[in-house]
Amino acid sequence: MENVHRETELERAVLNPLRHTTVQFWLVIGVLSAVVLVGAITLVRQWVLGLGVTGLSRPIYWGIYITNFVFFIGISHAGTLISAILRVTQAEWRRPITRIAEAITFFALILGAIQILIDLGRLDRVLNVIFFGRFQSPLLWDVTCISLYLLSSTLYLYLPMIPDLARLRDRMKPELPLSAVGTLKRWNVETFQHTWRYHFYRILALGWHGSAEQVRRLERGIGIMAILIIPIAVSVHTVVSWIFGMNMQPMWHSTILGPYFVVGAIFSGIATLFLFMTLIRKAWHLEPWIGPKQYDYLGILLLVMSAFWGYFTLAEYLTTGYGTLVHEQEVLQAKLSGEYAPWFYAMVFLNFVVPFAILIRRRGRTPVGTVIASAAIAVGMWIERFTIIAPTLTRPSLGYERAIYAPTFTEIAITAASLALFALLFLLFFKIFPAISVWEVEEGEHIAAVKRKAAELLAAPQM
Amino acid sequence: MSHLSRRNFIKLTGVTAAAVAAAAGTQSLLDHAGQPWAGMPAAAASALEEKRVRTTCALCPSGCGLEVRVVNGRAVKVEGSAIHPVNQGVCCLRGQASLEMLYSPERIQRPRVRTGSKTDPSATWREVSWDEALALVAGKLAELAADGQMHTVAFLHGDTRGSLRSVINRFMSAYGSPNTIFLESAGEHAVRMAMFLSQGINGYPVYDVNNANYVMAFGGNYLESSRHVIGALAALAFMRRGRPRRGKFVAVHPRLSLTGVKADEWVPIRPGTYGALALGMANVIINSGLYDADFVRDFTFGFEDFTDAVGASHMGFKRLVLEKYTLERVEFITGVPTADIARLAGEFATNRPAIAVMPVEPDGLPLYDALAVHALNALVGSIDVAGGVLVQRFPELTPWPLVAVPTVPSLTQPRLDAISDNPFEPLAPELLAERLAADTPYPVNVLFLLNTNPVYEHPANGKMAEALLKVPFVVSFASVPDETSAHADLILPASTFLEVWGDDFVEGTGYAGVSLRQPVVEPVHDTRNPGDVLLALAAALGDPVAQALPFPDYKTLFEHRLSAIDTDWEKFRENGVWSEMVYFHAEPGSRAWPQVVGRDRLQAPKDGRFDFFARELYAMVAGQGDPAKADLACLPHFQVPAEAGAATEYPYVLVTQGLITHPRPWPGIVPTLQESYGLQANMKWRAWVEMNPRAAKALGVQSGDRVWVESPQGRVQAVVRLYEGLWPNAVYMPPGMGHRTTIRWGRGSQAPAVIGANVNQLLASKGVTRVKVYKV
Amino acid sequence: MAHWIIDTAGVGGIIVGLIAIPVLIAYVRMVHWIASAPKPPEADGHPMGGGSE
Amino acid sequence: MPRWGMVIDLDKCFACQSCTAACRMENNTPPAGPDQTGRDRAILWNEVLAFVHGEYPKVEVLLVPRPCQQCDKPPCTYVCPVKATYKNEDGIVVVDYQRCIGCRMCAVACPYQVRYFNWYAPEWPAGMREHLNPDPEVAPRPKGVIEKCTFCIQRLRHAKEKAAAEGRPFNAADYQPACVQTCTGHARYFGDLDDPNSLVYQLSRSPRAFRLLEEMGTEPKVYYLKQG
Repeated sequence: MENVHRETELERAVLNPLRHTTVQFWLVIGVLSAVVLVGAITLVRQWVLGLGVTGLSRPIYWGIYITNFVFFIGISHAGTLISAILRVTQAEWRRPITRIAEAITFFALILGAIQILIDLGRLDRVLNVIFFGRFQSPLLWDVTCISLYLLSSTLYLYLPMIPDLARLRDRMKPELPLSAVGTLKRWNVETFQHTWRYHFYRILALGWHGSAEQVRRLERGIGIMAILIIPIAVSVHTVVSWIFGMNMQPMWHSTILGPYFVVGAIFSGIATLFLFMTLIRKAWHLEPWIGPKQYDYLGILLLVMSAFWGYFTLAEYLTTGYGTLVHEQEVLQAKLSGEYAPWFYAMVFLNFVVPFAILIRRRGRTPVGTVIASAAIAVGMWIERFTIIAPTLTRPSLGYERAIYAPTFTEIAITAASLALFALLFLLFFKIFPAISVWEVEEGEHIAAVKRKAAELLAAPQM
Repeated sequence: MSHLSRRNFIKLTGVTAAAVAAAAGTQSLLDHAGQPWAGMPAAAASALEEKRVRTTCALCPSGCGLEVRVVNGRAVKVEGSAIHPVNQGVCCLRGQASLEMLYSPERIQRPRVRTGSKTDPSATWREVSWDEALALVAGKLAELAADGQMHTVAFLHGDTRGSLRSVINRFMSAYGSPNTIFLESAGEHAVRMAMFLSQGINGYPVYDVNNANYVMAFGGNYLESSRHVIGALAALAFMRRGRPRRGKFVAVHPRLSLTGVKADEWVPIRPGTYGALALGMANVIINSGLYDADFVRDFTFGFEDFTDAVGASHMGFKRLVLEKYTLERVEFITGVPTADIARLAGEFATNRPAIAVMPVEPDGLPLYDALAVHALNALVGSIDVAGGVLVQRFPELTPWPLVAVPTVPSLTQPRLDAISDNPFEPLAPELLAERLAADTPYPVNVLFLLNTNPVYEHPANGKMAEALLKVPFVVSFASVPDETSAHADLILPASTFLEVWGDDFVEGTGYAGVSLRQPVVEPVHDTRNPGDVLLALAAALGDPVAQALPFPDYKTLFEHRLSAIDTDWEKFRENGVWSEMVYFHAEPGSRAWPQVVGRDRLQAPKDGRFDFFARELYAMVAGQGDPAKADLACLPHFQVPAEAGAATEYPYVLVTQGLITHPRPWPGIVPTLQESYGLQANMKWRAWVEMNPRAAKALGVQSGDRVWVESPQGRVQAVVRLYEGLWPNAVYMPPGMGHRTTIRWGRGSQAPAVIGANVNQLLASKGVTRVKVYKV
Repeated sequence: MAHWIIDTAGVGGIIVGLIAIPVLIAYVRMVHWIASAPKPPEADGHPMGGGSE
Repeated sequence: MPRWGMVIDLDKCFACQSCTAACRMENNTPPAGPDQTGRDRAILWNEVLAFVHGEYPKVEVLLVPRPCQQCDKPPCTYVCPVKATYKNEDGIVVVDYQRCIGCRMCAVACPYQVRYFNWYAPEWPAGMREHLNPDPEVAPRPKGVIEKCTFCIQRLRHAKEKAAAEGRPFNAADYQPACVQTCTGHARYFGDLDDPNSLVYQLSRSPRAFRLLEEMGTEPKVYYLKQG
């Protein structure tokens, strides 16, 4: 029995990126930061001058900031669905990708919240929402649900990370016992004398010692959170939809909006997960763990959500189109044949046609295939949010004002910056924290091993 | 562990908190920097001393009474004076926005003399004191007077209020110049002449809509820019809802203007053919014997054929109408279906009292159109009856001081405008420009310009500007820099009506009255009332001019003039108005009758008869050429109006019509009016050209396209708006746009810029203007 | 009463607080509960409790 | 407590837009200028709208002056997250310009599009501030907040003060907004919708009476009377 813990393949693969940093990585970081900087400058300008620098006007009071808000909140559902639902349903193949999913949730939520702040005319008064908040306003429901969701998903991201943090803490312990050094040398394990990192991980690891009892409590806690977070996530995207649904505006004031948004959210969430897990997989060389199984199963899920989405869309538009309500028709026509038609058909193509074409066959559910489909869906879902907001606002019930909405550079720059910031935070996060939940995967392997043994034992007598 | 949870918490809220902090910082900074209400009176909302001052508006001929809210010496709100007979408490948007004129940054703040060359568009000026300026003018005038050149001084003026016009006339004639020229709008001139030639009243008609059962407005501007528009609006409202029987209001115009929209019926008609329609209706009315036979027999002239003193027989109105204006022919001319013509005629004649409102748009032959329309009023006996056409009465004022004006030869010199050749023709600004430029009949040395902007209103292919360049010394009373004052040598900036003393006659009510104009605030800039300026000049020039106008200032002048009215000055000043409050209709044939029919006739007998056959006109044309032609010339008739431009090259007829959002006397920019400018077209701050969608389709242009609109006179750019309410072969452009401003109006707009396009650059001075439209 | 609550400014903020703070506390306590699990002598900090140094 | 309401008789309204201008001068809404007006950002609390229907020569143009409809069930106040917009004790929907956070949800919720946002800080060309109404209620709004027609609440205050100063009870007839006072066709009526003797009460029950988007159940307190 070795008296030093050998670093497994998995550990090395996962921990390497935390140790080495390639030039390309810094390059990417540099580019992203530049984009963020430009956005920040335009944002400051917007605060100084006022929202007049946007393309908004009367009656189109909401534009792509709100679109981004809905979009980000939407993709934040990746984590919930994958790790929570799959955890609850004990899907073994989930283990390597839960962490990435949870990270997406966390950062997407933060970006979503920021979009609202950007869109406010008086950011300096945002705390009025706390001092004078009226619970009758859907906006306040959002504040409640989103902050709750943020709290929960943070914890839900943090809990499963504790054992890995402990492991890192141990790896980065500045001085190992002399006896160990030799053995380590022998096993040519690089020793990292990272004092600050050590302390960083030590604090976060909460003095994790991994006793059976502690592991039990951890699993318990995770279990609770996994179940708790699902209703919260659903509530979040429902109230997001209600920001619109609670207004008596054509094609907003509809009961389907809540579920429609939730489905769309999960849909775009999985797509985003695909994009980022493939990114990390490639950059961190995690192919052995994030493999065909994940792509296949998750691909099927994506396909299912696409079908759901298509069904809801059909239900919504057919119901409206079948009626003859004047104001509703105005908006519907704007989408089907008006100036928003290109957007509308692009949306249907990207969210429905493309995924089906690619994911319907097993051969399509490869990294390449899914990434293409996911990219299409990510764009398509953004467009979906946009075509929900803009056509209605440009055609208010009174039927007099007719606004043309064209986003200005400010809006586009800030949108780009938001996306860049999202990717930036995501990448930096995984420079500090392992991208794969090592202990869960190991646990998975143990379970698999045990199962195998059991099978052998059962098989033995027959021989 | 607790610090750990804090860590967590901070992690969550960090982003938000940071953003908020940052923003809060910048915001609070900004609010203090550019605080919108910094330095506005509300800053000291507590200690406000407030008063209300009654005065009289001068932005249109209605002359409404205003009540201005003045706080800490600033005029902050204009309201209608409840006790003023014209507007009875209401106030139109021009009056409301007059404060934007009073405090306009465009205003000329003190007298200025040109230093640069006159041709140079970027004029350079030297500001001078009033004394210097007046000395300069007085010097010039005295100089010219010294060597008998008084006639080479001309005074060009537009609408003036109260006694000012008499002051100008007295000043000029006492000085010894015949050249006091009133640039009256061609349309209003035509209406005035029609009143004179038919009814023998030299004045504008007053329509008693309040008591009418049927009002037929020829022309599209009756509810927007007609002479007594405010009275008209209230009266129409009363006619509809203020009395048991709801009258009917019909609008005849090629364009569905606000007047047409708000009318009970809109009759689209080919531009320039009002007269034909009126005569067609007359035909029906006479044929069906629906006319007021007694009135026509006893109190009109020239209805039937007649033979004059020398035994020559003449055609009468009846024969002319019955022969020439059959329904079919009228439909052919006007494009109004015969059925409609017959129906309208029937309604008009059977719903008395009925009023036919004379058109004031100068398209077609304004004079004969007006005559034909007014003939309808006579046919149904609507002359000076309740619900008919009234005659405006004016109060008897203290006569001017008598002075023996020496008959100087300069007074008898031919006039510049040559209107003496045919007083019934409107003054032709184009002709005036030509004569000025060509030194005919003699070169002009000094030209005064008051309340008129001829270079803008009658550009005549730039001839007007040339003419002004020709005159060595042009004195302008402009309040804001405009196209004309740009060519002036000296500007004596006029105060706005809110800063001066003045008098005004109550008009549009029928009964006599005067209303007071008094300073609401101290003059905002170093400007003066042109009346005061003229009086000062008179004093400086000495006798006889000084004798003719022996008043220190304009206030004393009209105090003297109004002293004849039995009202106590303080009360008058408080009320801001005095009027007789009741109109006495003249019974036909009664002793009062000649006051409303024939009063002002010169050649024709004052026999109290309404002239279908204009004897006044006959006296002038008699014996010249073919008698049949002469007869026709004296009868209301229709002839195809002169058309500028061939139909082949210029397929569309240009119509324009005043908007209520257009303050005629103020060439400057009034932001609030600009922001409500084109209502149906929803066009603000810019000119547009309205086209019928069919026409646009044929041309392949769409709403929003930039196009050139070109007439033989010139071309301008505008944005196309499609409007179904327009005669398919006509295009409409709004008046009042196309002024250059040097102010940056609102964020993102640049200065200097021309706001909109000037339709006058297209309009021919006479007849119908044809245009073509093509994409930029 | 109900209407007064939904329509009175500030109440919303309170409700947000009423929800957020207990949740926060609950979560922190959960974390604490996990961290404060008894440490059996043989377990020495290796994540899965296996192995030793 | 009177229930303030307005009746606009479209048969007497000649779309002269005097109300529009009077409202601006009374309530200090800033001139937007060519550029901002072109972007539909002009702030005129009391616009006149033109709806054109039909084909030449049978063209129908409906001209509707549109103040805030002062709904009894105002959707705008329901969605405000900070109670910056609310029905005040006189039943008039007002905005607290110092509290509004500029989320514009009320503007989105309003079916009548009568809520106006300050995209920039308001500007007046040099000197034009002079004519601003000094009443504190209408002090120019800062940038980034919503503003709207308030039935000229400052005038209500003035009327009450006047009545008090003259030592007589305040009477509904003492108070009328600027647009009502200036209406050239005397087409606007204002008063207490609950007082059976008031003109507005009777007119609002006339067979010609209708309200904008009545089917939405917002219970506007602005009634219109059909033309003709």
